[in-house]
Amino acid sequence: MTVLLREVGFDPCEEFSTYQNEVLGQRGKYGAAISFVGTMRDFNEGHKVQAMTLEHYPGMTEKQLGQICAEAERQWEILDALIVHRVGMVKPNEPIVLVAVWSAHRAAAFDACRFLIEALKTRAPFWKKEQLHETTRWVEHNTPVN
Amino acid sequence: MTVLLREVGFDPCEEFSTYQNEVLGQRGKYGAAISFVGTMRDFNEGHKVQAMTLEHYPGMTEKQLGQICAEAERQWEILDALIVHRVGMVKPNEPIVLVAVWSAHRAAAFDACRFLIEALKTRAPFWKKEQLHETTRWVEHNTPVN
Amino acid sequence: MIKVLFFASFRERVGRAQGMIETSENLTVAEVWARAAAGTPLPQNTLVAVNLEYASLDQVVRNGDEVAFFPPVTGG
Amino acid sequence: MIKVLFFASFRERVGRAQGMIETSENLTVAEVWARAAAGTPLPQNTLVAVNLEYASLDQVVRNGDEVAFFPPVTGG
Repeated sequence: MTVLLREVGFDPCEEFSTYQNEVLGQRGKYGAAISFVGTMRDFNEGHKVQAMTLEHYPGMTEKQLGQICAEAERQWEILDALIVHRVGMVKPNEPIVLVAVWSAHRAAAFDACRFLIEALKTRAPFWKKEQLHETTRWVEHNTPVN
Repeated sequence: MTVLLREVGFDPCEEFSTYQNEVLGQRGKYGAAISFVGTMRDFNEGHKVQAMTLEHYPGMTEKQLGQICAEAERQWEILDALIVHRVGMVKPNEPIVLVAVWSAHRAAAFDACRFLIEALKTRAPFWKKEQLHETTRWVEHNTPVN
Repeated sequence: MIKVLFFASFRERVGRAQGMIETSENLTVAEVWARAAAGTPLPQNTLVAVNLEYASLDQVVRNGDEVAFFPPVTGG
Repeated sequence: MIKVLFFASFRERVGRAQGMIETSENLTVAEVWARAAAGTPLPQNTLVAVNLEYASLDQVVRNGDEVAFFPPVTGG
């Protein structure tokens, strides 16, 4: 279970592959891998967004994400999970978050991956501030699950 | 919506990235991407598996997968989907299938991705024959959803 | 002419991958199996496709159709 | 000493990122806000963490604790 915060742009595919090849180390055991990639869109609540700053609470972020991972591990039969999250200034089309889960069978991986991203969005202390054409605004709440 | 059958090994990350960069063409529109990667395990029903041959029904495979994609598109608000499936001889740890779905919001992508892989497993005409130590056997049924 | 295909374990069981049936009458899928499978009994859990779409054993098949028999699918 | 942190829009609203409270008594989280927020009323939907764990406004805070106030989180 690994949580990484990235201050510069990251490539979700590269993170996924590198982790699977170098860290997972259980080759032949995982039958399923699910990954979620959240990408910055250039439009939100009716306005064109030019950039975004992701603030977080160093220390609490890692602690909360670690707890979320541990809960997923207790609840589902998964082999490993990786969370990578951007902080700092993000531009449209750049990835914000990767959540990847490996398991022997697919149901556990799907369920755990979905749990992880929903829990991250409600519990991990990140905040988005959007840069619009001439002004900035804090994003007030996340998009609901449905 | 794209369905690809691969007769040689493929890299799910590369397929995902290439498709996203070159084909998706709706940059800034997708906020979420879910991908499922099914990998060949080296163990099944109590036996070590050395290799596997994936047979399929050319023509029907593409038609069924195309219909499944169209159903997903009707049922959820998704922007695009990509299915890549191996055929021929597969070795342990090699990817068998990639199902990737892009959408504006994550719930649709999760639901559609899960629908696609479950529908693929019940409707797409693929069959696995396992090579054990000294014998071969047809896989008789897929692992259930749970 | 009706084209008949057998896949996976059915191909091995029947001993052939495909065959052709010449007929002037319309046949059900079950009758196609009886004529093409060289005495092999129809397995339980048989899946059938007529012209690349799933079909039932009592579906009527016409000249020019393609009928395929196979076991439960195991892809993904 | 109690360390107090404000994040995101709360930081801007209060006008500071952090402060220290010297106190010999135990305070509730709500009392910590009242002392540290320089007259800013406590916003609705305030989230609180004490020592990196979520806490309620009536939780009692002790010397050496770190108390953080922030709006609903919007990561992912």
